Amino acid sequence: MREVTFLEAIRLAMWEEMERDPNVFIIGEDIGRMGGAFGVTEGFLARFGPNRVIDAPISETAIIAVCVGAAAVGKRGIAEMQFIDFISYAFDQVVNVAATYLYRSGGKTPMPIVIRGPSGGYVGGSLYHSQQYEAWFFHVPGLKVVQPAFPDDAYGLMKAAIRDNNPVLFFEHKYLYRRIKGPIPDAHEDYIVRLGEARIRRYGNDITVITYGAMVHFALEAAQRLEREGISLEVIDLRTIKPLDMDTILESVRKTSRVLIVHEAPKTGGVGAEIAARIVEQAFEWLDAPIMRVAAKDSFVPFAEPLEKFVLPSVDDIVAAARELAAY
Amino acid sequence: MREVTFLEAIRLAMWEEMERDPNVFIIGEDIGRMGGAFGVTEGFLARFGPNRVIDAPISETAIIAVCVGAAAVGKRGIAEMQFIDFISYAFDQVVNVAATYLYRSGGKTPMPIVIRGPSGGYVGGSLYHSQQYEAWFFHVPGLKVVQPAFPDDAYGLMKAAIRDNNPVLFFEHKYLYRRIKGPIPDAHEDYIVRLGEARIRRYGNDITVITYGAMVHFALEAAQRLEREGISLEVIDLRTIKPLDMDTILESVRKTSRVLIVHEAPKTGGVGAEIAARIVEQAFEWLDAPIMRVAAKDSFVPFAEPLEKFVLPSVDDIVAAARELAAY
Amino acid sequence: MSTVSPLVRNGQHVTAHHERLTKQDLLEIYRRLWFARLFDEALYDAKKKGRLRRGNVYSSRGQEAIMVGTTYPLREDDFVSPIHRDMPVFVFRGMRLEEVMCQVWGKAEAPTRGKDSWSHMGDISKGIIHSTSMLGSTIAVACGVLWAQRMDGRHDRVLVAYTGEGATATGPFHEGLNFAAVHKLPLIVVVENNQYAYSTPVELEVPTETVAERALGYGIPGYSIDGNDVLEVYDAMCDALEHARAGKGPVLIECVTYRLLGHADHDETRARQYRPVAEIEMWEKRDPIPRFRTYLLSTGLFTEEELPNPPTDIAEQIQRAIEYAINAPDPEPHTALEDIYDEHAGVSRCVK
Amino acid sequence: MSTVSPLVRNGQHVTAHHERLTKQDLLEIYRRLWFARLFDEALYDAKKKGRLRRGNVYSSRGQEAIMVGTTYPLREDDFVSPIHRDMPVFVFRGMRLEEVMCQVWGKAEAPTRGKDSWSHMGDISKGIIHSTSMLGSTIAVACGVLWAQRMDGRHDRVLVAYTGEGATATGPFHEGLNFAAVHKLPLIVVVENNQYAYSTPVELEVPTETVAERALGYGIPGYSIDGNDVLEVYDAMCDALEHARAGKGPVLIECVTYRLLGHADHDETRARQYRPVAEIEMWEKRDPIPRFRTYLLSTGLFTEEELPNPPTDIAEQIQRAIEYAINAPDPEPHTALEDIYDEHAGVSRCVK
Ligand SMILES: Cc1ncc(C[n+]2csc(CCOP(=O)(O)OP(=O)(O)O)c2C)c(N)n1
Ligand SMILES: Cc1ncc(C[n+]2csc(CCOP(=O)(O)OP(=O)(O)O)c2C)c(N)n1
Ligand SMILES: [Mg+2]
Ligand SMILES: [Mg+2]
Repeated sequence: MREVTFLEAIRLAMWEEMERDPNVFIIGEDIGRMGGAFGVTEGFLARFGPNRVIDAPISETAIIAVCVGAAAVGKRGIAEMQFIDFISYAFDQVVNVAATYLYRSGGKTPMPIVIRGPSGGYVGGSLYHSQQYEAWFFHVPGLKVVQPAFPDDAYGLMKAAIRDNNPVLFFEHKYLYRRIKGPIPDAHEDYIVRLGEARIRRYGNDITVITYGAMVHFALEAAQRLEREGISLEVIDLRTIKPLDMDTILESVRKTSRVLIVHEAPKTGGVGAEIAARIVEQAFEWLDAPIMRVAAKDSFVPFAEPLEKFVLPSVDDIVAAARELAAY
Repeated sequence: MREVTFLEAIRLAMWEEMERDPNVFIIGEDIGRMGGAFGVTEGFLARFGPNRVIDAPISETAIIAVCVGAAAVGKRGIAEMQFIDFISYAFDQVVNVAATYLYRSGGKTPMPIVIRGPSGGYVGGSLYHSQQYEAWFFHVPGLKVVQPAFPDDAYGLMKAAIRDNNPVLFFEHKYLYRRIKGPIPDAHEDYIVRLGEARIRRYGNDITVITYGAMVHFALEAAQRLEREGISLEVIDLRTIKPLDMDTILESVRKTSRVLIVHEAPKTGGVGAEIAARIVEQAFEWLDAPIMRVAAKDSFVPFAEPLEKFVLPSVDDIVAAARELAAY
Repeated sequence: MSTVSPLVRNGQHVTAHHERLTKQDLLEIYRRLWFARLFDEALYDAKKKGRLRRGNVYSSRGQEAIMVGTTYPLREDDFVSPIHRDMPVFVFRGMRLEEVMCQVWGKAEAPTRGKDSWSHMGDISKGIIHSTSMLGSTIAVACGVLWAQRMDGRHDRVLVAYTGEGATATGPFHEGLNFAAVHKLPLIVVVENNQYAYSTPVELEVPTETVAERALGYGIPGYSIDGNDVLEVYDAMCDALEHARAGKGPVLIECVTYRLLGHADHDETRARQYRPVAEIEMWEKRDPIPRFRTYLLSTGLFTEEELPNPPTDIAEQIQRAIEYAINAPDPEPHTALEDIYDEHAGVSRCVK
Repeated sequence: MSTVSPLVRNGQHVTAHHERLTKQDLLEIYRRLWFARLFDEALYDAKKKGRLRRGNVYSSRGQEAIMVGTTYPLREDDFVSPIHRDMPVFVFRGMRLEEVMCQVWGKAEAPTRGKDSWSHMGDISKGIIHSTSMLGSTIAVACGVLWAQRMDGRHDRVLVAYTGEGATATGPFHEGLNFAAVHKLPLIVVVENNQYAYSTPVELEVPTETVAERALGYGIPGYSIDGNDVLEVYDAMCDALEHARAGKGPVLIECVTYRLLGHADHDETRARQYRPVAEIEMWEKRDPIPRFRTYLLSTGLFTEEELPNPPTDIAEQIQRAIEYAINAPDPEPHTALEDIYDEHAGVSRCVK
């Protein structure tokens, strides 16, 4: 076991996979000589050389297209978006080129690509350095979407994503990068976390809280607070958002009959909507109360602290919603 | 009253608005000398001249950016995507530039833009000429999203969209262009259909069907078939998807207690998920059955007829779902 | 036949590589020109007769010399990425005519299994890279294919990416070519400048006098050549291949030509309205096939009989493939949901 | 001071427009250079002292001559679109220093009402177009601003769009400049080539020897000039303005300069690792401010006292604005949800 930060867990996973498999390469802006804006790829250029660590021009479309073309002929590219927000410049490559390639090739040409980058708010990043638009990709067939909350999952999911034969969007919440520390397995253990499996991070009986990313930490804090009030939360960390682990969700809902979904993205049209819709479809009879959602207000993420706080969900919001649900 | 096709209704709305307001202009590929791939802008270049009818290069980003820049200084651009699918090339301009401009300007700089184009399947258009990804924009604050089903709505909504001070995405289902005919008001009536208001296209008692676009016609056909079986559908045509008219939806749900949502986009993460989630949030006690969704299977739209038929929703699918719901 | 050099339409000569072509080569080139022409005609005919009911036919009539001249000097291990107007390239690069026709008819045994249409196919084992509808994208994707070669130390494999002149206005074209130029990737961009993007004339897409001038912005060689002269295309291509294989980076070749028919089969009437009929007629006189035939006869190496006009066996071969495709089975409906994900990952051991 | 012409670093002279500048003008230019420098220093200082707690400071230290030289010859009714490293331009174009500082501190009376940060502001009434973070985008947006002028018959209003050399690799840069060139819009693209995009050297962004060569791909004039020489910048800008106002289309001016500090305030240590310290020191010697001062003194028109070094009143003025901003009220939380939609539509009559 190694005790590492969230960031270091991601770094090590990529490093070890690049050691293991010479077909893996990374590409992005400033990832080589500087080691990335957040330092996630520090040391990679020196170790793996410029053929496998590409300091790309400011060309998000080309960055992802390079991964697409290379994947078509058997390589495994990891593309860093300096901030995940900039994926808007490469949107077509993600949804229309990478996502569809296997389909268009009649199943012959898999697309192993990882698209990763820092996401999320709470750091004063303003509109274009705070985005959390996983719902766009959640809606598109052919893609997988991952967002870990703890170092061990970040480590195991990154390894699984690199070995996966499909394009995986890997959202790394920048708020967690250096704030969260935890143990990860040693390199020789060859540990991975399979994509598509949620994990219950806290067991409870009254309310099922379904969440992912930084919100897992908020939910756990809320659960701790509510424990004192005698409200017991079960916290499901989805880890993988697409494919969605409905089995784990439904099992928990059957037990609690009350559901609270928490995400950081704007509420309308977020991933929480689909989770709610599926629970209603598949477990209507088990529900004792309306499904509630705590999410960002339908707004951009503003800059000034009082504004950002107002828009993004808080531990207080989760606590309040859970109380309401418990009282229903 | 004039009896026109769906396409002609859109054409006339734009024409009359351009007659009314010299600040309105249109831009897109082949919209001038050719009058557009589908002929929606036929005659515009001759009438309004090249300063207001711009035959743009194959540059979707520039096309929408021209509307953004022009809107910032008081013009009202209408951008045609030759197929709405190509909006993936201009995604950043839509979600990060146009949608946010008012916000970033502290409320001082409105963004009157209409982004329109043919959408949807059922015509063998394959992956890139069949898309129906309104959910992407539904999730983004600052945007409005419209998809009419009938000529009168297409006409009135287009006029409202052009006069609206916000970026409006206007999805025109190509399957309806020449297949659907109907009356629209005369030009002098200055008729508009306010954005954000749904319309009940058929009253019924047993099941509320919530839908939009081409699916409205499917739902009406299903309703007719089911009438013979004694199942009475109320068909709500959303017309505007964002903002969503929850009042009309809830009023109907209160009456029927059974909800079927129908859309053509892939089911997972579609607009239907949000509608279902909101109904559960706001009208849980009224529901007598799970909310059901009929949508495209989670796939791209394939080319071959048997494949396309398998993926896209059909009248039969709606009938089957409604029967199941009625029997619940 | 005259050849021209970078950015000069009537300037210096590039090497006349075509002089080393054998009689056999010239005959094969002649047959390929006809293959492209007859392929097109057969599909137009099928569409008109209602035998092909779905999809559009994007004609390459008039542009055959480009496809033939650019593919002829390629090595078997080179890559190509054809787009909508380059269907014959799939066959020149080794795909079977039957599978191409099955693709057009959306049949189960098509390379895309009926999932996508027309030119959106490929075959990685033959170095053919798939395109999407979104124009310009392949130029960027090409960089990845070539980067993979660099990783494997295969610096000599070239990728030929086709594009219309209109698509050079797209962002992905720029990002791709810029990346290739920065990294000196062996990318050859063949711009099929047929003067129009759908209805839009090249002056509204490209601000320079020639499309080749775009190359100057990337510091790479740009040729502007007669795209209706198959040997000039061949010569420019040989030059470009030498440059690219030598590790000197990308090359842009603008082949000036003309789309003799509409943008696609549905566009025939309009295409004679948005374009002057006199212009179309002028370009019909520059048809690359009779032109090449006249040239071959003028060399004295060929008899009239050696140059059948058209070679009937080709038309028959195409027709057989069409019948094959028409009679081939449709895909099973449920297969629509196959190939969305590939779950054969290279996971060695798995601990949760 | 020497001026250079399209694509030639040491070539022909352009008109020495600066010769018509009065002593008053030269003094004002001198003060503006200092304003930019002191603005930067004050914010760095505030950040270091913890008085500015949110957001990044993107320094323009060393690049002041570009902002001053390009804005000085503008007319009041021209447009600009500054980006992250161009904060002083907002003030040169008429925004009050207090509102700019309120923007930096995210205060209620900031132009964005605290909603966005740093340079993402504008003021349409002053012809200042807002940017987003996504680089390259403003070049495309500029086309719309200028198209609106064309609709109004105002062909003489120019838009100056700033960009780093790195951002010229983006798709939107290409689509925008291509559109402007096709339509001969009066767009002047000022490329602040400070040699690095964050840590990435220009050779990895731009394949040509000069960034100005990108202009050739659009058939427009491209200047590559000494961006640390304010009068050379001024001269090139005057030339470009004449060209653009005459309806001849866009111009690209590459101003060669250097970012003396890190990419932003958090980057100071790393920026001395990914760049050779000797290189930084060399560019410190080319600092545009002492250089201009030496020149002014050499003309014999100025005494030492007339050229205070630095002018202390400017620093005080900046400091006052900072204090103003720090003491200004924060935005009310609920205002976060204002300005997402504008419901003041121009609807004349409404029938459902
Ligand atoms: C990004 C994008 N925008 C629009 C289209 C629609 N479209 C298909 S072909 C075409 C014209 C292409 O012109 P050009 O690149 O010159 O190629 P040509 O058809 O003339 O061979 C257009 C606009 C598209 N396929 N992709
Ligand atoms: C589309 C996009 N990709 C990445 C970034 C992150 N980023 C911010 S500044 C910067 C470097 C910009 O370099 P350059 O254009 O040369 O301007 P400079 O900062 O040197 O003035 C990068 C990569 C961004 N803002 N936008
Ligand atoms: Mg063309
Ligand atoms: Mg720079």
